[in-house]
Amino acid sequence: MDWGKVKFFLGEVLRNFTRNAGMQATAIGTVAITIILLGAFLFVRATLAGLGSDILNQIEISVYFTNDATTAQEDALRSTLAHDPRVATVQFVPRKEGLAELRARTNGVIDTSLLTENPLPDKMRVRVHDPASVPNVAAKIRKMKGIGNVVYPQTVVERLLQLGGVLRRIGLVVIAVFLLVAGIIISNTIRLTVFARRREISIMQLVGATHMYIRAPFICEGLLDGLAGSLIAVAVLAGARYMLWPKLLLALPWVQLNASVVNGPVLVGQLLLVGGFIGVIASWISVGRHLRT
Amino acid sequence: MDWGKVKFFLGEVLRNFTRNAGMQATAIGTVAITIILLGAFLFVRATLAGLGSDILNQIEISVYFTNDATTAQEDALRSTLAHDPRVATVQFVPRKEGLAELRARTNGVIDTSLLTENPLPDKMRVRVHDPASVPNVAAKIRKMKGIGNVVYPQTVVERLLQLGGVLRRIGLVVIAVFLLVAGIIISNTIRLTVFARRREISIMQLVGATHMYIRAPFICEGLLDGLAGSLIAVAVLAGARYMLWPKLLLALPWVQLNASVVNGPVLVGQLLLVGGFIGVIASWISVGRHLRT
Amino acid sequence: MISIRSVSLIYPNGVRALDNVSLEIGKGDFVFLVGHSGTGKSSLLRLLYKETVPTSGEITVDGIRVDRLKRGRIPALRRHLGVVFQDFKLLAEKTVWENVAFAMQVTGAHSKEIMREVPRALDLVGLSHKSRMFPGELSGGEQQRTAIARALVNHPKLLLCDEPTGNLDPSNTTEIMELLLRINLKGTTVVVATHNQAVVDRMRRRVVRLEDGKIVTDEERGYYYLGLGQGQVLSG
Amino acid sequence: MISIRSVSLIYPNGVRALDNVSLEIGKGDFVFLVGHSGTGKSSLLRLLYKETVPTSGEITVDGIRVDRLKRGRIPALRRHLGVVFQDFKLLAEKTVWENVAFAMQVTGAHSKEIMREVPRALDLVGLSHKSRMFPGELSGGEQQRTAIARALVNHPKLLLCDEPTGNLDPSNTTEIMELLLRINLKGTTVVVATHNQAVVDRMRRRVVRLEDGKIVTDEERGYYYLGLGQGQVLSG
Ligand SMILES: Nc1ncnc2c1ncn2[C@@H]1O[C@H](COP(=O)(O)OP(=O)(O)OP(=O)(O)O)[C@@H](O)[C@H]1O
Ligand SMILES: Nc1ncnc2c1ncn2[C@@H]1O[C@H](COP(=O)(O)OP(=O)(O)OP(=O)(O)O)[C@@H](O)[C@H]1O
Ligand SMILES: [Mg+2]
Ligand SMILES: [Mg+2]
Repeated sequence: MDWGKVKFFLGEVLRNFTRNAGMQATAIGTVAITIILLGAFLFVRATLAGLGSDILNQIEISVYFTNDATTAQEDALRSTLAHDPRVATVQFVPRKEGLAELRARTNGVIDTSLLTENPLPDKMRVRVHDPASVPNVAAKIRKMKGIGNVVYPQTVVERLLQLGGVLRRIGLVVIAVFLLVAGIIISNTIRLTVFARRREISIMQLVGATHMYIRAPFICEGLLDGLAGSLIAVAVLAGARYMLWPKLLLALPWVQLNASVVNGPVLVGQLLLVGGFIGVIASWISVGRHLRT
Repeated sequence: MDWGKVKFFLGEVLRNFTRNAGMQATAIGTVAITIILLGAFLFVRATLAGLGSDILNQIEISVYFTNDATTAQEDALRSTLAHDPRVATVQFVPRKEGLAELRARTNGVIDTSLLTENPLPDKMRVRVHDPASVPNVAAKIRKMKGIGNVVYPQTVVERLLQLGGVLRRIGLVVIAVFLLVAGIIISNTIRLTVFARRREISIMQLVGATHMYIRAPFICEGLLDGLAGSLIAVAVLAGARYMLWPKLLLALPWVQLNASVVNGPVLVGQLLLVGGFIGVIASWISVGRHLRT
Repeated sequence: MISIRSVSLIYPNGVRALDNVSLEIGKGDFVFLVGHSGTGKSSLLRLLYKETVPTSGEITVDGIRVDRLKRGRIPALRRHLGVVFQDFKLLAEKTVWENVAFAMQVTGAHSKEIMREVPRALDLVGLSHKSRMFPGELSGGEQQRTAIARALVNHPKLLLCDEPTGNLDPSNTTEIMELLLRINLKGTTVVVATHNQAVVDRMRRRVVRLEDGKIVTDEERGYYYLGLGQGQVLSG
Repeated sequence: MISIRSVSLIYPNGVRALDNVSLEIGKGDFVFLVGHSGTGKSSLLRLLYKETVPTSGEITVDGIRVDRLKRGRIPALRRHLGVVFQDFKLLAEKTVWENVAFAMQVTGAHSKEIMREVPRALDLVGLSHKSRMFPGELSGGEQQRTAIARALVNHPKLLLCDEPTGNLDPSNTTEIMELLLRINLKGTTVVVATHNQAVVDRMRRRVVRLEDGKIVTDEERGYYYLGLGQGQVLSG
């Protein structure tokens, strides 16, 4: 092993990097900004997805028993649901409580003193893990004995599921577009930095340098540009996250914003990877362009 | 007027443009992509804002009369509301209909045959133009005679208004950030194209060209880069708009997506302006950097 | 025309290129600047069109205090000089014609004038047939002649030539030197930094000799080597 | 060493730079390439290290059919040649030392060897004291000598010099030509394209004369001008 060579190569990369400081700064800045956009978008998307599933998770199925339902039938339903892996929670609401609830819900508009008899049946509230299984669970309950009406906000569930699906698809497309955009912008930037040094490349060739030999420092440079840009981006995103998050929580206290939906280290890793990868690919291709002599 | 000079200047700009075709293509591509992002964001924002106000506009105030309210009192409310400019529509719901509605709403769970008497009062449904005025209108109604309960989804209104405010502020910040980002990316790109020709600039200076003389073609080039990029972006955005919009309407038929919230020509103008302006400024500054000899 | 008074030049890297140089060149003079490689000839010329500024001393060119000249006035100075740069400094993205025309355009010359003068200048250096080519498509000597044409085209009052014949064959060299002489006879001051012994010895003009950044001799009708004609050195 | 058989070269812009040229240069030869500006000297050299490819004809260098050489094999060819380019072609972002070292690094030389050979080459051209400077901080002649040092450092079997003394003063020129002679005596084949009449006439080596892309004469002990020593032309 010729350590002199290694030392030289690293020195070479570092020298190129510092001697073209202005150009490198421009490239790194562009990478950083692009990655910030990408990261911010991924973050917002994850947060919104978390928010959406929170809303959906609050959807419940109301199961009304017939007036002649037996306790055995009610217990049967309860145990069936307890064994159903899709079901999260089950809550029994006796008819009396139901009336109180109705009254409270209509804000005292219904004058219960006018009622000679309770018009409500017993009721069971069922929540499921995955909102998508609401219709199936409801259908299963309907088939059991002693069950009168099984109600859930059908259109709401359908629409939210539909909306979720559309948004998920749009989200994927936008991520793909964003990655593409980030890729194009970063690679354009690095291509221009290589272009600015096309004369150097052609001289190196004339002196007898192989394509690999010429490429190596440029590729390391691309990698450094990409990583440095991504690191800056990650720092800015992290800063924004810790500065703005509390403000957002304060502004919208009732929204169940869940920061943990975003896996920080993984996202950081992904962003660094994207930056470095694009840097390498871009310089590889751009140098190649100028090697065709 | 020396037309030869004008012809020469235009020829100069065109020649520079075509002789550095690869570099120009890179710059234009970057501008286009940045402007597409910006345009897409502005478009989505406008659409979401439209959607949000649609939802808010559907909020209604339920006014329940006392059981002993007179027809005169009911008419008084009606005429008061008719003269209130904030109010959009007023609908009277007699207690009988109210019961039918309640029954329908609870999906027949309430066994109305068990009711000896209708527990519901007469009701009036009020919609306003600006959701923000809901609380004030409600308070005004409460002060009138013969009114029992005035109900509106208070928390929903409050939260939506709050959310709208926060989103509007976030939107403004994001627009500012986006403009900045677009500006930085475009100007970085153009700066690099100028950097690639720093030797040319210094030679021009040595031959005795004034700063303005050197700048002029570069600035025109920046303008062309900016405008060409923006034009491509506008074309892509328009294409996407007419391709994707019907699909979205089909996927979410119940969402009141309103395309007209986006003023096409104005947006196109703004995007072209942004592109061209940044191109000019960026090349102005970048050339200046290399003129300091 | 040119008055240099106790000028010293120390480059940012610490190299002392000129050391207390004083030189007077009159209107219409023809002066050779000779000296070893790296002795400060190009640096001296560079001071005259303010590519570099002196560390100390005064420089006057055509009545203008160049060392004190404000940045905004530099283009005007340069437009009245013709400079043949040692490394040509041609614009790679312009053709030969455009490169020469450029020097006129910056002066705000009328396009008719440009159409007349550019072909004439190219003809003088024998490059009319290459006017549509780019510098990258020219031989070394052709590039050098393009640079000469560009310096001439404006009929400057002062012509600075830095090694203008380094890439030219002897017959071309003779033509170019005769061209410079003719221009000089019309009243243009000409300063030529050169290593071409044959040219200097044949023309017997004023020779300013630099050594290590100092002017060591200044002869009215000098040779390339101090007091010696070419033949003598060759036989020695 | 070099065998050129009926080679023609027409550039993309239509210029016929070489017209059915045939030339044999043996191992250890020392050859001057002379001719007017734009006559095809640089083009001929460029063919030998495959910067340009001939339109027709065969070129063999050191047993390698250069005209047929695959692109991937070109670096290996160039590493065994030393080339002094007419426009130097120095890497602006590397110091003098790094520029010279670069030519060794691309051959995969051990760093110890590099540390030994680079200073030696710089010393030969008299540039040891400028090794840490960048090309932009050098005088024209210093740049040229850097280019010469880079071409020498690998001890190439074939040395191609395109106008290697255009920016050097006579004493420097003599030194460099003596250096080339010494290298030649050690067995290196040397081809020098030059306009320097004094050098050619003094050294009396093989002179290949080009005119309009054709070889017109090829003399064993020639002068710069056909059959004439320098003095004769000067007096003529
Ligand atoms: N831009 C610069 N920065 C630093 N040092 C420089 C610069 N230009 C020239 N030098 C140094 O100044 C000295 C004089 O250089 P100059 O170019 O004036 O020499 P010259 O007489 O023109 O030589 P040549 O005949 O080789 O062209 C040299 O030692 C050179 O290395
Ligand atoms: N890359 C190129 N593209 C097109 N034409 C070229 C190119 N290089 C050289 N030429 C033309 O080919 C001819 C020969 O050029 P070449 O450089 O070989 O001349 P040369 O003998 O080296 O001249 P000089 O002594 O001036 O350097 C010239 O007419 C030149 O204009
Ligand atoms: Mg010089
Ligand atoms: Mg040549």
